[in-house]
Amino acid sequence: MSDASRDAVDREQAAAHGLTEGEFERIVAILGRRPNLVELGIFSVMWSEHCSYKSSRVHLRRLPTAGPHVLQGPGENAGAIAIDDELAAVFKIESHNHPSFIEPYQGAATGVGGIIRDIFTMGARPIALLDSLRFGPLDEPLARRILEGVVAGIAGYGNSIGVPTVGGEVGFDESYAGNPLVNVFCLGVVRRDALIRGRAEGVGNPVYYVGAKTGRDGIHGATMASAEFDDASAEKRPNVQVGDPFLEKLLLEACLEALRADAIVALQDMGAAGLTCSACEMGARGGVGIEIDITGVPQREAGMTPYEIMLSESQERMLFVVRRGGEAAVERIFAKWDLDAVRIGTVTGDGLLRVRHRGATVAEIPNRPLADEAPRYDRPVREPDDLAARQALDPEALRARPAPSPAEALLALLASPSVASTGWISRQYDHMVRTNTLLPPGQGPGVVRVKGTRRALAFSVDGNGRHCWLDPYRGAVLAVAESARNVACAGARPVAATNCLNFGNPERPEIMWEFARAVAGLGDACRALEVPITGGNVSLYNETEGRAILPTPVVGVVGILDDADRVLGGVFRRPDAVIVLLGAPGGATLGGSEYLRRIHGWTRGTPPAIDLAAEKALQGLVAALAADGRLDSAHDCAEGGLAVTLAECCFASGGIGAAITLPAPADEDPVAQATALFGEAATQVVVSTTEDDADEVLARARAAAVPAHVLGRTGGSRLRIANGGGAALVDLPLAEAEQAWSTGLSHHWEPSAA
Amino acid sequence: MRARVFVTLKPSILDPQGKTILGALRSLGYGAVEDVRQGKFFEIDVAAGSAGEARSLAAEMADRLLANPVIESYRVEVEEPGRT
Amino acid sequence: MRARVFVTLKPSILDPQGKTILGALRSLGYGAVEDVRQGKFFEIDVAAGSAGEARSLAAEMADRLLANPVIESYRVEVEEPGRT
Amino acid sequence: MKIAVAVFPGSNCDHDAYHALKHVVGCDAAFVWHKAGDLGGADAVILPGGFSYGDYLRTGAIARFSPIMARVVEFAAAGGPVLGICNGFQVLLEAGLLPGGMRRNRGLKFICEQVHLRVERTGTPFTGRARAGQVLRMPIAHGEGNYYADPATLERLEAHGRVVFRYAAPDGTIDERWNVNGSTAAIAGISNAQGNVVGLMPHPERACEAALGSADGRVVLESLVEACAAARGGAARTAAGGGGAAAGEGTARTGAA
Ligand SMILES: Nc1ncnc2c1ncn2[C@@H]1O[C@H](COP(=O)(O)OP(=O)(O)O)[C@@H](O)[C@H]1O
Ligand SMILES: [Mg+2]
Repeated sequence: MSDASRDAVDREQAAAHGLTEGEFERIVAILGRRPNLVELGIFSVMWSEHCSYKSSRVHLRRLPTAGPHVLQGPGENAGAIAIDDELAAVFKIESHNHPSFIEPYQGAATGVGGIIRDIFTMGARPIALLDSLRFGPLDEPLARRILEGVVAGIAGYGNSIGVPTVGGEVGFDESYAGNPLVNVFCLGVVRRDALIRGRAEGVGNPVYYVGAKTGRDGIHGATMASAEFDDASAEKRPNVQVGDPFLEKLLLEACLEALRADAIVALQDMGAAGLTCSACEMGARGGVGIEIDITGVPQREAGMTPYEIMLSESQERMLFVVRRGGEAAVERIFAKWDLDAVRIGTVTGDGLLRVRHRGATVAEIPNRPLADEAPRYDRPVREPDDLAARQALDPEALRARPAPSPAEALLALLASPSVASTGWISRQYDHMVRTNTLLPPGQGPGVVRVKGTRRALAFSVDGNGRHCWLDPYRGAVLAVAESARNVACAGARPVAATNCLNFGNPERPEIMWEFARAVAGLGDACRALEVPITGGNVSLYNETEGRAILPTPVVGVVGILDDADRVLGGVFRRPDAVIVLLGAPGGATLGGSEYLRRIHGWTRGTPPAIDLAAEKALQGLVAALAADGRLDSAHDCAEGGLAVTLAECCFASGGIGAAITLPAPADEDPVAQATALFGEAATQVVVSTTEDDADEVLARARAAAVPAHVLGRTGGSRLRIANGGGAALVDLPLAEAEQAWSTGLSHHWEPSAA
Repeated sequence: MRARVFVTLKPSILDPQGKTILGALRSLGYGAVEDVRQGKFFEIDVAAGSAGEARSLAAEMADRLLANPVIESYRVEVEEPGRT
Repeated sequence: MRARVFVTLKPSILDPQGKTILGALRSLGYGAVEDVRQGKFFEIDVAAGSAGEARSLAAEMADRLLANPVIESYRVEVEEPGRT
Repeated sequence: MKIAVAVFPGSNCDHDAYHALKHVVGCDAAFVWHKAGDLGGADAVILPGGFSYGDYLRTGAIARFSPIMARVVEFAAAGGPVLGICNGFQVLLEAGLLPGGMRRNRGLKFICEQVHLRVERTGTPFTGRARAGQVLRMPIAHGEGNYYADPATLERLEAHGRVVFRYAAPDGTIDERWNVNGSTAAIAGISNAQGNVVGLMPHPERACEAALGSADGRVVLESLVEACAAARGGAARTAAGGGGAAAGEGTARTGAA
């Protein structure tokens, strides 16, 4: 009998660790005895929602994960797709919502550090980041402080480690005031034959601890009070981790160098649940055991207990399984980079995670059940009672309200922080380091070339919580469509996706319903658009004082451009170009629109309907036209509708204006006018093309059965939008519109600029 | 009157800067150095009727702006005029 | 023994951090604040036989590494064990 | 001909400089590790951008003690061309190879954007192919590029034409509005007295290909290649070049390890 069976805990301690009665019984059954405190801690973190996906797994199973480009689907540190015969792109998105509320700078910074580690643990060099952010309205000082801290944190970490942040998105709603969302996407590149997985193999292979020292960071608050600990550890500790981008930069270089030396069998970063999670998951994936002696774990603080060492979430650490004989190479490489690399264990054949400390066995748990037999809950779902009320949008009620003129409404929308220029944010991000960035932030999706090839990769993160709150299924479909459409607008073929599911408390049936519906929509859209999901992240319990955030699935689609020189931006490039609307001109609705929110303070109606076959045809057409060099620019129509899209096509163009006529017939009704100008529709793209190419563009659209409509021409220094009868609804100096747009966000910090 | 607010990371919080500086000092040959932590301070010239008033003003500013209570702690000193 | 090295920008050099903080404090309503300068300090635990030795070691480290004499000046304090 | 790109822990524009030299400008480039004992026979040295030692303490403060810096100091003293870009510039300041120091940007934020520079001096190995007054478009990406020189130093720099680049309007006008980070006299780059050591905050290596937004930075790297070729041509001159006093700001600091 091992020493681990001593000092068994009871049900009360299990409950204090957040484990249910049923879960505790399951642990007892797996072990054949009651766990000790260290084991209880290990089970509690491995079976936490965060690590085990116990509420979401039954739904995630329905996502499509296979496709011709997919090299690695969900289940590893990140997904991977083929770029060509030689290279792979590795990417994933992760959330760091709760830590970013507690300490915006460090929360966001460590989030960036975590997702970058997920990419290089696959052997890939991280080459780009995107961020998807949500905050409360900026008239609240707290929201401004959180945004400022989060942006500085992303910049602080990303800039320092030398991975460019090439794009992203930001949105605002009251529901995020006490629970901001910080989702970060990272993409890396690796030779396909050098892709590595976190699968421990080879009995007798040594296990190494590398990177930063372990401190008492992030050890779960509830368990800290336990009488087992000395006074020093029981003292109330801030549950905040501080990132060290410098150390991670060294870790990144050392890991890639050790991988090139072929000294490593498997590696995994120590993220949530730290050493516990990395050891257990690597063992479970490989069907082997891992024995570690944590006495030798480099420690930052004195007197750490085995419980604390196993559960610490200190950043910038990794666990390696080293190829026998490769020890010297690993140690030499880590010494070169001035990093700790300490042998702490061995791969064993018994399938157990065995933890030893100062000569005693302090935990002994079968890996497989610990990792894979976590409870799964098919939690009850219930459609919210007020769903019909949410979706009701009475045009009469709207007509009865005072409304600004179309020009005033356009200026107000352009100045809305959700629409306005994010230059104040992206200027703080080094978006050029590594010299691959082909589109500056704000001009479309992120696009980076792949050095050594003719290709480039385009990627975009998108999500609209308002749409999902009104209809989670359709909202998720729209998010996938928008993200893929953005990628297509740069001239890329969308090939795969990742996702981050930000929701409230899954134990509430209405929230679980939102989640289930959103995942169903995600799956259907990804299938139809042929962008399989290669991984992602789930963030639940996003609530403050019982009030959940808007359900916010964020989708990141990745696409491939065969010819990097053919990359397309969203901004007009010359005067006298022909402006064409591709996609069905009808279908725009004010339901769930930015217009309703900004002008009337309403989140109501149903978001735009979408036909996924038409969407696929549109995306294929845009990418093909771009590849043939037939387009000057392509811009997806999203928040703010056609009028805002047109304005955005003019901004940053060096002052090229436009004059267009709306496709809708003339209508004096203000609601109809607002719908034509600001209504939002899926499946629309505004392109510009030269006079010479315009006929070809229209002919190709006809052949692809994509509706195409010539809107007008670029040129002049005004923005003029006429109705079907030719009367101007909007006629503004471009400079005035651009001023509203460029200061809409920044004036919250730089009042003088407004 | 001049108040000084000294801000440091709370003891258990990782101090990457201090750690890196420690490494640099060691490699410059200062083997006797055991630990380094970095902090910041603010010298605030404030019109106050008394040292006590200056102190409480400085503490309030530290609470509200100068220190991040989640990870930092602070200490206030007041330099009384004529005493330096 | 613990030495503290306080580093500030030289008085003649405009301190962008101090200036920004001054602006922020004023806009928080602290009109009584006349000037703010920000500096940094290092707490150095050093094995030294005497306070004098600790002081001169710290000063040397400041000269060589911790302060940049082109733009900064520094001051050293030693905390004698048993006296705190 | 070979150009060395130094790699400090935390350098992150080292690959960018290497790429621009090797694959765009087409000259031989080699990385030199910060612990290396020599420069590998290079004809010129680039100290690249990044966050050496995390920029903890002060930008460039720790890197300047790297063993390779002792070799760079000797190389510079012998008249060898040394270019410090961004963090590399900061290292040169800390090492005393160039005068002055860096403060946080005015506004305290990191700034990454394209700026315009006016070429103020053409005689250096890095501006030989530029025209005086030429305006170059290049990105900056830094949080601490607010250059400071005291009045006496500034006077010396101006009097001897050692200001190499200034932040300017697209038409070359110098005025405070275009002084993006608040630098003394809108200085973006300077040289030592001999002109063989130049540091600048903007990134010429990121501006070598039109697809990246500008190819204006090529003039800097191509000037360097030309200068190295010329130096090889007249090899005899090299030893005489610096007169052995290149560190001579009087501020070169003690004890490069
Ligand atoms: N929404 C999702 N869709 C698909 N796969 C997911 C999703 N959420 C998580 N996964 C997958 O589950 C695995 C575990 O993810 P996670 O716990 O976030 O990893 P980490 O240890 O990096 O935090 C990963 O392979 C991830 O891609
Ligand atoms: Mg991971």
